[in-house]
Amino acid sequence: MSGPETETLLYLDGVSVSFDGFKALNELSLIIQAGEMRAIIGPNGAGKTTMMDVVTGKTRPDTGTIYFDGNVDLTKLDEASIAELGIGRKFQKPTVFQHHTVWDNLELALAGRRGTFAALFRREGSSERERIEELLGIIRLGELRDMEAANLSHGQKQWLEIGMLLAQEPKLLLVDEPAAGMTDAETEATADLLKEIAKEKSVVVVEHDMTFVRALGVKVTVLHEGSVLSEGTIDHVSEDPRVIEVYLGR
Amino acid sequence: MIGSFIRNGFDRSAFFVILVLVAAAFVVPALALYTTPASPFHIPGYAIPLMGKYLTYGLLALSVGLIWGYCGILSLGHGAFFALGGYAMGMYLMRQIGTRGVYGDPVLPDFMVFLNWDELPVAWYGFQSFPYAMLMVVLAPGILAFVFGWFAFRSRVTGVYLSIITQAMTFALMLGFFRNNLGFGGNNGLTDFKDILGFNIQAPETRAALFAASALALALAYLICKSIISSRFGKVIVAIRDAESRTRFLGYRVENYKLVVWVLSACMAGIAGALYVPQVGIINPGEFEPANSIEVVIWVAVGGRGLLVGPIVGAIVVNFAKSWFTTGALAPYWLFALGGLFVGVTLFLPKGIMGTLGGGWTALKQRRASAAAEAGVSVTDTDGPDGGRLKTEPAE
Amino acid sequence: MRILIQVVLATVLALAAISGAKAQDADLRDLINGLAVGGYSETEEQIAALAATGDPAVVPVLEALAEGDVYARKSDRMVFIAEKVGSTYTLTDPLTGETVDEVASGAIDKIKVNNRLRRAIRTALGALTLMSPDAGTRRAAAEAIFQSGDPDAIELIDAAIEQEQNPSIAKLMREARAAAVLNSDLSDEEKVAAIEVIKTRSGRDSLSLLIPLTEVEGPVGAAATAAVSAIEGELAMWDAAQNVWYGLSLGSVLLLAAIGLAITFGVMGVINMAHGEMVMIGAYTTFVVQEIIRSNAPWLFDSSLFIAIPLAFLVAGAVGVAIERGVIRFLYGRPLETLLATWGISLILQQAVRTIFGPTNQQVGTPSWMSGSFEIGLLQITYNRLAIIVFALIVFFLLMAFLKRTPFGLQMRAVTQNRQMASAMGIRTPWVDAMTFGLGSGIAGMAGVALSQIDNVSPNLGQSYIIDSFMVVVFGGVGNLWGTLVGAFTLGIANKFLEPYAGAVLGKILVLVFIILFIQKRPRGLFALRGRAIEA
Amino acid sequence: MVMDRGMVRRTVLAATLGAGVALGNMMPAAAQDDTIKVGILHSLSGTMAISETTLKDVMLMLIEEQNKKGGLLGKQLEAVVVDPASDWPLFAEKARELISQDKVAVVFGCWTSVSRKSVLPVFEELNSLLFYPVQYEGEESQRNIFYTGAAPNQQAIPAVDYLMDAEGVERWVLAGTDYVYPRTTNKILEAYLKAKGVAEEDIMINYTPFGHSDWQTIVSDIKAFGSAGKKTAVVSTINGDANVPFYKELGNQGIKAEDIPVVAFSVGEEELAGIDTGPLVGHLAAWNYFQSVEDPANEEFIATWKEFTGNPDRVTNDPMEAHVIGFNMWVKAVEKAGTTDPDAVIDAMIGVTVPNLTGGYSAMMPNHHITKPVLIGEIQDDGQFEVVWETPGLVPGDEWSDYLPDSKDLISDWRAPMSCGNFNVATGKCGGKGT
Repeated sequence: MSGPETETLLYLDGVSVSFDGFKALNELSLIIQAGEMRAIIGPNGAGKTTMMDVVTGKTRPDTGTIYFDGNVDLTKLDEASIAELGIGRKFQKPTVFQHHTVWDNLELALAGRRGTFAALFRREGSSERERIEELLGIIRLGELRDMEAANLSHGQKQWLEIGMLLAQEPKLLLVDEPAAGMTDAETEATADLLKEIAKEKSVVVVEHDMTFVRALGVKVTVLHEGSVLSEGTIDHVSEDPRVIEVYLGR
Repeated sequence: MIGSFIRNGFDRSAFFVILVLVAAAFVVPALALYTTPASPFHIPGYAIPLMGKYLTYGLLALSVGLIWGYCGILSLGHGAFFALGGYAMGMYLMRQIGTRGVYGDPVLPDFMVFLNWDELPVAWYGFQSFPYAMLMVVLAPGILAFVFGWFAFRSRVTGVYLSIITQAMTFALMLGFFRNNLGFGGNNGLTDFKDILGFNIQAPETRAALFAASALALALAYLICKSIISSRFGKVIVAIRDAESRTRFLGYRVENYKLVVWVLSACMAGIAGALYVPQVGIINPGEFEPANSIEVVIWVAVGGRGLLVGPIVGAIVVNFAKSWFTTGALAPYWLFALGGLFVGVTLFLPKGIMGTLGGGWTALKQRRASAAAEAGVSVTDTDGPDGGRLKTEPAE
Repeated sequence: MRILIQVVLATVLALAAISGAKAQDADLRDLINGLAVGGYSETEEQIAALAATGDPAVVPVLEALAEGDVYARKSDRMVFIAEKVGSTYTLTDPLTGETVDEVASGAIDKIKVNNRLRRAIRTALGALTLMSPDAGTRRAAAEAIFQSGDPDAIELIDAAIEQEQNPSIAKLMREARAAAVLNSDLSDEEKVAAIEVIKTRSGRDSLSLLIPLTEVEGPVGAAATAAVSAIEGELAMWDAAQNVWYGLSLGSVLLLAAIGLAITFGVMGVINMAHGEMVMIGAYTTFVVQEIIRSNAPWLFDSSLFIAIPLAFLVAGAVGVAIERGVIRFLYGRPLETLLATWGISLILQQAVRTIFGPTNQQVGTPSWMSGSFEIGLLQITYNRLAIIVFALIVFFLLMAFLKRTPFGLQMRAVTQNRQMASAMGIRTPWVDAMTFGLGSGIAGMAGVALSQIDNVSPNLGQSYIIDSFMVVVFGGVGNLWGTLVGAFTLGIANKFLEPYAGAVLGKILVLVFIILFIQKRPRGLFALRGRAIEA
Repeated sequence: MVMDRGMVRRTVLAATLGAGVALGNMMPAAAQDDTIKVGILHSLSGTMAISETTLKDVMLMLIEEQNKKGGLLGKQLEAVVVDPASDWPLFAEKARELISQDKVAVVFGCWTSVSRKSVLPVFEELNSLLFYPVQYEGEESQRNIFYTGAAPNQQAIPAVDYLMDAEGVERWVLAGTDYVYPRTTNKILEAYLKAKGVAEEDIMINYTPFGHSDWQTIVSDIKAFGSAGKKTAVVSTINGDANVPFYKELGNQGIKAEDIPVVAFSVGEEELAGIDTGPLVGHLAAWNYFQSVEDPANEEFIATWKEFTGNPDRVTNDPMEAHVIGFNMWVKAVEKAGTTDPDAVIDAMIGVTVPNLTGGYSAMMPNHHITKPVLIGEIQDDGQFEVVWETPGLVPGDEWSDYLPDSKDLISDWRAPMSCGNFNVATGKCGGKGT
């Protein structure tokens, strides 16, 4: 097997996962280039979330290889190590720390040492504060910095989670349905935010909302039954008869 | 570094709690020793070990409150750590008896003579030394907790499963300690202590000193817990409690954090056990009973688990009620009362006594704030659908 | 031969002429009255004398004596069989069976028997009843002689074997004869032949006959040694089977205790610490049912458990529904808090039972069909354990069928899988919750009926099963009934195989440690439901 | 006034601690002068409630009866009941409370050895009296404690003698729960049996945990052990709860008393009340009292008991008799001393003799143990025992067993001038085996 190319950031080859006989991923192969933004769509059960699980180390693939940033084998690492390598993940359901303030949420996500000893005795420095201020500006939550995350609206939580992702300073962001439950205006703003982020980082967006995907205007991969069904621009895939049959046509 | 760590946690509420405990450590013994029974401030001698016992239970409850309230680990086996600390202290006290046992053997405790043992088991070596025994008070529960936690957290055993295997752990230890062959006195445990550090364990002064030590230990433990939860470490463990996998995806090694706080909590429980034993005068395998560990959890729930002071208050209130209820005509109704308390607290006071009291004040404060907001002072952004909603109750 | 002649003579005489029998009766009456003279050893001599008459007429009085129903009238030292009727005793003549008197308890003295006398009576009855027309009695007689190995009985047995039609009883009689031969002073050849007979019988009681002979010099000792090692080899093989059986039996107890919990905890997610008390309530229901039957309808006693099973289900189920409606429904989604509340409930239920029924054990009787045992080869199977295994499996499979095949089962699974969806589809989720909890509790109640047969019926009954139940459910995998089944039997058998080597306590500790380690390997149990992306 | 959260916490904490301080003031303070208080320290909840609740009831009855007779020293007796809830440290706490706070003159209580061990230092420190009514392992004699239950020589050894002589037993299974009473009793018995010429391989010792409920393996082991051609018996020191499943298993596996008799030291009428005794007829128990003993004093006691409890089915048992004896002895000693002062009563106790319920007299000896008859009873199908043998005279309780190497030289005598609980006759000194 030849090694992945140098500009490739994420490389999945022949990845399969099954749960109790159900094949969630079936020989999935996928390549994300450095600096690329990719949208992934597919009907329920197509394997979108499982794909994120195997990349972030939550689920171990039964077979197949996953390389990140050259030759780091992700299948051998756990979530924390993968996160430290620079892969950030946003869940489908916004997952923020409910009982921490917006500020603390960002502070916890901030890149830096993660050891227990450091966490016990280190205090935040001025550069960290500046970075949090900056992030608060990006996700427009500056006014709510001292509010407990539990009290945020759904959209605000989505944003906060994206902010936390940014705070991690990852090379690759995996974003699961960022526009779910948002108003049109919020959806639009989210698309803009993601595009802004994609200027510096690679982003993989899983989404159902076609308007949103169209707004992103990036290469689209359609998953079906755990493998790639079609790939290309949004217009290309929406004309693919197989895609229409399994997904769009319904 | 340590200084800033402590300063971090030393806020006003911590100051008051510590003040009360430190004051109690000096005032209560003084009232017991230097006032006459006629004085209205007199504290009778028998009340001192009783209150000392409550404080050690408070320390045990604090250790459970730290991991349950702040890290979401519900241990149904913390009694095991408490008992191990107690046994370490008990073994020291047994060795101090010397020739004053009924058989007068200078080395072997009575129960060993009784069972015709010829020499001291290896596990008992060194316990004649107080520093060694105190080291074991912390190490025995600490090492058990480390080994147990190392496996359990690495394997990501969480929630109910973790609770059940902690229960299995303490149950297995109980069965083990009941065995006379293990060499820790079997069912009778260790008792009939005479001296501690050369002082008669029954003397009022010794009792007063033990009480003071319990109060100070509790104050110190409270301060350490308070500092931990105020540090970034504390924020991480709360984050683990609320969204474990999110924390992991942020790059935190959840198992290490859990392990640190778990071992620390076990050591605290061990110290509580060590202070408990000389004050009640006996340690036996009954302390390992799963029911005891569950009761500790209930003290925490009664007091309020989202706050550090909650478990302490819960332990004192429940045990005071127990002492009061199990005397006289009310004795047969104690279990009804205790059972009713558990049901009532979970149904009507899910935040416990302190959480509810504190919540009341927070709500009041927020109402004042909202009144201020209506008067024209913007306190929150009201963009989102519920972004500006003021919670009338604090989230857990 | 003397005894045989006497037996024949007595029978002939008894049949021939009543007047003739009268004279015999007078002698017998004296012998029977002699039972009341002196202490145990005098009574024992008198029993031997009665047996020596060979007269079947003495059988009733000996049987009554073994039961402790024989009394001496103080006024004239005449001995009667007495039965307590109300506050007085009805005296029956031991030979004629006629009721002769009714006296207060102060007017008679009981003829006390101890184990030694009971053994003597058993041997005497064995000799007297070898020719009984009833096959069961003959079998018991042969067994009694085998146990006593009384050499005086050899001639009697020889006569009985000749007449015996039933081959299995005849075999038993030959074995009894062999046992008697071994205790006699017959020739070595006879004894070696007898050893062969006993060797084929095998089993523990054969060993106890042969082991003392292994120290004898000569051919008898050699034959006995060979037979002993053959039997021991066979026993060792059966030991493994015995351990499996004990394990299955313990497993069935664990299964019964855990199966209700598999519903309330496994399916509903309620950490139900009051589960053990549901078992206890079932056991107390059995007790109450038996009390009512004892005082009102004693003939129903053998069916008492069948009456108790549905009642226990209903009573415990109703308590379960009340708990769910009163407490647990407010706590869904907070599993760890259900632990606290149900622990409180368990304390209240324990103390309530203690207040109502008292703190002491209550007596739950065993119906006659559940008493005793039978043997498969050398494996002894007791009826009550067998009944519990069968009952546990029936409950398990009925429950499976109920969940899979009935509309309620479907609704229940729907609610546990997706509450909102089920609710949206018109399922009354609160009703389903209450019924599910009631079902789990009711099954625990039925378990209580079975456990009342082997354990204490006391307020603490439930406490002793709660931890084991949780271990079984967690080990098997929460939410999976098959896991509970496999878990229960695995732990039961593991425990029983460890017990002979490690002892009961260490065995149990090892099993607990095994569970702790197993959970590390498979954090969600043996039959874990693996799901896609279960978010934390 | 605005209070912040911290202040609330502080207030509550202070209030709670204050409540603890106020503990003493909430309870009735000093003893009233017109009554004499009697403390009752028996578990009313938890695992031991099953045995101990009855003893609380019998004490209440005795106190009521005594008051009907005009009380003691012209005062009425007043019972103070506490519930130590089967929790051993709580026993010590409650004992302290009874003595210091309620100022009781005497305490009747405890069942398990560990509860006695737990309260022992308290009685010593506060110098009060405890009457302990349960058969126990011996190896103890304390100035403040009066042992009215049997010492091992008043139960175990006569039982073994009976089995040897009357039943011809040659092979012995010593089965017990793993705690100090069975361990000690079995050690004494082992030494005794060996002294009687029983070989090592004819003794099997087995220990099980508390509440052991699955007896299949052990019962079949007993059967196997009993099939060696020698008459075999089981000496059971199995405790409380574990007995019911043990006997049920014996019945089911068809072990009859005629073949392998079981003699138990912890199974009395109360325990049998939970078992169908049909299959158990002939198994034995050794006690110092049985309900079935025909004696006017016993019949009167049983009648009073049934009337007091309002339940004609309530049984009586050996520890109840021990309390009757202990209570009567205490009453007599107080009358003799003319005061309830502990030192005076402790001195007056020795030599006090009262009738027991089996037709004889029991006397308090200088070692604080009493003289008792030993009865062997066989289980009957009505749940009662029938006495099949009894010692010809009274057996004095021997606290330091003659069969244990470390205690055979020890004696105790609480009379002046010796006043020692562990006097070594070999060294002539008080204080154990010495060095």
